[in-house]
Amino acid sequence: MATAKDRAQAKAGSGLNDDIGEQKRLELYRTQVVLREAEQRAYDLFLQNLVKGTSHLSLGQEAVAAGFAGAMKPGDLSFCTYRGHAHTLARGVPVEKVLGELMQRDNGLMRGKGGSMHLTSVDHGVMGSYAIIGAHLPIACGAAWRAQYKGDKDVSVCFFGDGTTNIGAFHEALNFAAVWKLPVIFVCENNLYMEYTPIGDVTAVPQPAADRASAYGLERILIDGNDADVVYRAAQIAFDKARAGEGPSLIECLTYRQSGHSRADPAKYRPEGELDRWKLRDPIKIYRERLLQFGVAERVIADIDAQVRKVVDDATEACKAAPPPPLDIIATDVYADGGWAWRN
Amino acid sequence: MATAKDRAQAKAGSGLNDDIGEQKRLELYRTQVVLREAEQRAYDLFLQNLVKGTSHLSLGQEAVAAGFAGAMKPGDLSFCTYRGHAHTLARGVPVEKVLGELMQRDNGLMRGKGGSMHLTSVDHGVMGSYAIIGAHLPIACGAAWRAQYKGDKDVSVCFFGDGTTNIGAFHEALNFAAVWKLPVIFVCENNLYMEYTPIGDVTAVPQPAADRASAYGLERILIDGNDADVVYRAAQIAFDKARAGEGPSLIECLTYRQSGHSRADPAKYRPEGELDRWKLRDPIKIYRERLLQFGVAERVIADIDAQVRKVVDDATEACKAAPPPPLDIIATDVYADGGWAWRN
Amino acid sequence: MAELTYRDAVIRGIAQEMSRDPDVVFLGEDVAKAGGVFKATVGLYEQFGPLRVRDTPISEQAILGAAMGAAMTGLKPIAEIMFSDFFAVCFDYIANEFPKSRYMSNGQVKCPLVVRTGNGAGSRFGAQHSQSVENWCMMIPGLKVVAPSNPRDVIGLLAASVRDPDPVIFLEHKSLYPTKGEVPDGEIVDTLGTAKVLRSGKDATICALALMVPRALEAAEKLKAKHGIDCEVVDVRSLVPLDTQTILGSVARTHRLFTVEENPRLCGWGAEIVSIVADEAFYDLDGPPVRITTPHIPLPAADILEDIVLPTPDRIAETVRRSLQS
Amino acid sequence: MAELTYRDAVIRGIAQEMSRDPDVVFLGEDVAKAGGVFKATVGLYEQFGPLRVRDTPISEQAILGAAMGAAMTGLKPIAEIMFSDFFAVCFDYIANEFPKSRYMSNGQVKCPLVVRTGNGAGSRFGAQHSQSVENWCMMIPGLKVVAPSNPRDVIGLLAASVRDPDPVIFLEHKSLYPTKGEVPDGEIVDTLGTAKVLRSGKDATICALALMVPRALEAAEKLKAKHGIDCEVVDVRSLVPLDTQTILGSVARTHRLFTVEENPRLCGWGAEIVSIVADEAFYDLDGPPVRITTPHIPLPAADILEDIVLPTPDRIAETVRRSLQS
Ligand SMILES: Cc1ncc(C[n+]2csc(CCOP(=O)(O)OP(=O)(O)O)c2C)c(N)n1
Ligand SMILES: Cc1ncc(C[n+]2csc(CCOP(=O)(O)OP(=O)(O)O)c2C)c(N)n1
Ligand SMILES: [Mg+2]
Ligand SMILES: [Mg+2]
Repeated sequence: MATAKDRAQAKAGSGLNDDIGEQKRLELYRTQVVLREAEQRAYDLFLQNLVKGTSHLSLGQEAVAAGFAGAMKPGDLSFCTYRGHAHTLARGVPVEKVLGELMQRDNGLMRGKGGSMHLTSVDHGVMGSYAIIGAHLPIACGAAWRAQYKGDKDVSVCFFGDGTTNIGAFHEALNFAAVWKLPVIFVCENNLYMEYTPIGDVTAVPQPAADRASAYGLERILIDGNDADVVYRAAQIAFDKARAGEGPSLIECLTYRQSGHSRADPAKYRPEGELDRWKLRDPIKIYRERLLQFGVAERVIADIDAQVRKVVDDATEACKAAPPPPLDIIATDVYADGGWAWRN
Repeated sequence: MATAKDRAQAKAGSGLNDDIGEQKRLELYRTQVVLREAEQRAYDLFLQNLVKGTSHLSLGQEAVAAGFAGAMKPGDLSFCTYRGHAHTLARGVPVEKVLGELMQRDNGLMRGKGGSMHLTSVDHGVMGSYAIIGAHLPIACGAAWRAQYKGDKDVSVCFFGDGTTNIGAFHEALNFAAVWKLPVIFVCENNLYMEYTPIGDVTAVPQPAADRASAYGLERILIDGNDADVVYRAAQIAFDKARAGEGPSLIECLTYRQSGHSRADPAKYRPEGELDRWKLRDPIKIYRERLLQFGVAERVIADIDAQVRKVVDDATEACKAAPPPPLDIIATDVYADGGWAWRN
Repeated sequence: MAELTYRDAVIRGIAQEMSRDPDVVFLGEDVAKAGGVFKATVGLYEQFGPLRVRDTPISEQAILGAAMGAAMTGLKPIAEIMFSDFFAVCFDYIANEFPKSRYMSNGQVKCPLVVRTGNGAGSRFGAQHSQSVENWCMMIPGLKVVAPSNPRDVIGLLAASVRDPDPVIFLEHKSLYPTKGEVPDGEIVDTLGTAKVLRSGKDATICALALMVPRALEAAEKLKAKHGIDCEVVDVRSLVPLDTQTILGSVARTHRLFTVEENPRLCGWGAEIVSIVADEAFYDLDGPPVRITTPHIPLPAADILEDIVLPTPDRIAETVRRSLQS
Repeated sequence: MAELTYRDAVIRGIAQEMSRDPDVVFLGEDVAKAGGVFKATVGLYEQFGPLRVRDTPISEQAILGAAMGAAMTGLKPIAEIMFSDFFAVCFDYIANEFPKSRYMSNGQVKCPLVVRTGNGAGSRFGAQHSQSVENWCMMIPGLKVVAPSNPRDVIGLLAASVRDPDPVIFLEHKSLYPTKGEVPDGEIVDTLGTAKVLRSGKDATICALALMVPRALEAAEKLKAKHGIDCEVVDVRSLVPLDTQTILGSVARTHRLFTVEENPRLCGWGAEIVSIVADEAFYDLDGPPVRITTPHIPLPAADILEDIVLPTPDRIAETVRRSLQS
């Protein structure tokens, strides 16, 4: 568990501080609502048997995606996991494209070739969603290396879970990034669980990412991942550091996934009451209160909610109407020649 | 570089402390001389073109091998790297068997099938030498798991270099051992270099192992690896901890390889004077002085030196006289049936 | 005799061996308290307790490394790698450590362990969770490789694998987990390296593995019904050791060879069997040996796309017919 | 025209491409200041500086992952993995990431990079530093795989690999590093997917790769001199893309096929070529296609043992003779 000092650090930066400004706050709110509505819709569509394959929702973790995306500039790059809907949407990828991919339609982001676990939208800086634990941490280093080499100010951001901190690639990437002083930000979303196993059962330190920062000469950063303002501020500091050429950051965000690990998981392994306690700290609930505290009118909030709902409804209809992908695309994009030309 | 505190810690336990006793001290000395003489002989034989393939000497690092082997009990297990001659010999494997393997003779430890990088003597508790960086750390965990499961008091000891701390398997093994509280000791021999690259150029922290202990909830242990007494004492503490069921230790030993990385390496990448400075701290020189301080007669020391030289001379002759392995062994021990029965 | 799912057969197979031998231990991610992500290990934790059924961190190298260290010192570990695609993150153990330790040590080190894994396509999981990796393993000298196609074989071959003195890769097909089959009561122990002729025929031999076995059988029925072509279907079951005698014997009777693989096209086990037959039984063959495989592509996620890339009964039947009638 | 070693050809090939394109960058263990453990990158650090030639920690996953991230965002990285055996510790990038990113993203992500590595036996390094791993790569859809047999091809194929839009595995044979060959002056760029007929002959086709090419040529000379058997020798050069036309064309002329591989026996590229020929040119074949391989064993360290397990000119010649004369 987090120490008292951790809790103090995690809280710091929350509360009534108007450094963020109304426009950004409304954006952070809107993003979170988009993620929530789109993913809840994905779940409904799954129940209707319209989402095939697997899918991994981030319900309850929206503040992390919104806070980081809110701090990103256009050239910045996101590297996500199979639990990547939220991060993909947060960069502005249309809901229709994401739901289309989950529904395996021709209007999907990758026309059904990738599926829910591999959402990619290079145009939006979403450089892929990776389904092998840890794989994308070194890859994000490489993208950061390009920026460093070219003298660009682009930053690569790599999102992953608590469980990912125990795999070899995590270690190699963190050391590598620190030694090369790469402009990359490693964001650990500690949602307390791997698939079904509590992270504490299999990790030698209480905070799987933060307690390891020192092993890479990095500062220990542990924040409240359910408060988009806190996330946004922490992100800004890390982006500034990266753009100033001062190297990587490792940020552990304390959060909770309110859904099961994947679509099929009823999450029975949770202790009684845990989910309810975390729902009291639901990021959207927190943020709605925050807006009200800052004097945003209820009506403005309701308008955003309604707009978002309409976007998601329209996307749903578009996807339902979309055809499945044509069969001839199975042969394209294996190699750059467009086909699968492994022989003459 | 080591901090002042590190240096103090590293020194602690050295000096005139008679906790070790003359018999053990003579054993520690003798072991170091065996390693030194055998490896110097290996180098001479290489110059005579009698050692084929590659070989990696530990000249200058003898105190680590001697100190740990001195603290081991018969059931304890050693897991070594390609730089494994010293650790193999230190467990009592005959010099002839090791030189025979280097010379690819039928009297070699594995009859030429493994070679210098894979010395293995299960009868002596040497459970193999592994040539893929990091591979044996998880394997040592597994052997420790067996002991834990069986309620034995055997401890697994895994030796590796500074460069090995940056590979994924290091991280996975350390966390795993800590979480399962396994009776395993991880011994990092920091000899300042990977093959030719200084470890400091590619590592995010000054002490590649010690500065990472906290990432696995372990104590930071950094010792003088050139003083066999210091090593022996640190080893004893770690063995006691392991046998008491209190889990793994990670010990970083500061040392220096006086030879090149492998037989072909002239080690030109060393800064001027570095080797000379370390030779002043040569482990055998240190230990000879230590014996004298404790009142051991020069003649006793000279006798040991002479006995060891004779053992190595005899082994050399035996190896030179030994035939190469018979060709029919290529087919055995691929599978347990004795042959390579992958088909009927 | 009882009807059992392939999934439950895995549970029964592991339980049979753990009950028999206290040195059999089991480790993997989410395998203990949660019963495995495919529910193929439910109840083992409750039955055998936390010392023998252990949850691990997400550390595939540590899982396989620990299994090896335990095996070489006397335990008989079963390690689960959740999806066979993840072999790539622990491939050093599979390719360089397990299979070489006995040889390099001149027989001193033994590595009797089993790696169980969920293999194969059909779940719309996309390119990184759907692969058939049997050739990743078959190509490595020193490994044994097994892939059962039905519940009875799951138990029998798993028992044989656990009792085998060498490292065995045990490939469970994810799409077969819900399928059912008759399983006799009592202990079941099979023999590695034995293929099974599941259907006799005189016109052609079809070799298949795992999920492709029921498809090959279905294709054979279609060929018989529609075209009067009579195929012999061989369930290869064990890639290493490979029962070449059964395969060569069948080809000697039918004079034609087809292999049906879920592997991508290049360097699969089909190529190995074709090469053995073409070399050793060249004059038995009346026509070209033909491999039916997944095309040489990463697997697509969408159902409609995944369905057309895996060999289907229709594609198998059509390929055989065209080849025999040309 | 100059005589160059294979080792120096690697240096020249990398330098040629780095001089041409500032986006070509190079990383690996001990490659920069030390010039590489095989001395195959000496001088590059001095010529191109520390921003383009970079030493890494011992972190093969980070090396390949970083190469991929750089490639997908616009650089053209060359990554060195010191020994090809170490592919096993970074196999996820080779098997699951590089080759699938383009497909899974429906063409959005590109991964133009080269992994160079020291492959093959002959140095008495034992089972974990001597493997031929071309089939580890060939079996993965989405990769290209190249293995030059001489200095000129090293430069030409390396240039083609660096300029290729797909991930290319470039296998340098360790035992060829000291060998010499004539190399033209000026820029050299070859074409991937092209095999070369190095010797014409009418009696049999011998396909070989890398170190096996000079051995196959030597065997062909012996067969001619001693037995009047006239072999065509094909240097396969590129396993993916595979120049099946050249191979099928040769077999159409000679009617017999032999493959000479350093791979262990099962599922090698020889099996792939045999299977393609047996399927597509069955009626061209006058006798069984035969694979000559390393036996299916881990490699032994001792010189005398290593020497008898790799295919030698004598073993190749004897196998061909026996097969043709039986
Ligand atoms: C190498 C590898 N091992 C195991 C898995 C299976 N797996 C998928 S998600 C997951 C849990 C990941 O936990 P965490 O990193 O905390 O992320 P979260 O799912 O909680 O977002 C596991 C074990 C995988 N995809 N890749
Ligand atoms: C996975 C892997 N990568 C690279 C190598 C090549 N290699 C052999 S020894 C070595 C340096 C190891 O340095 P360190 O761990 O400090 O051990 P030392 O040699 O100094 O004892 C390297 C890079 C290897 N054997 N395995
Ligand atoms: Mg988690
Ligand atoms: Mg070192």
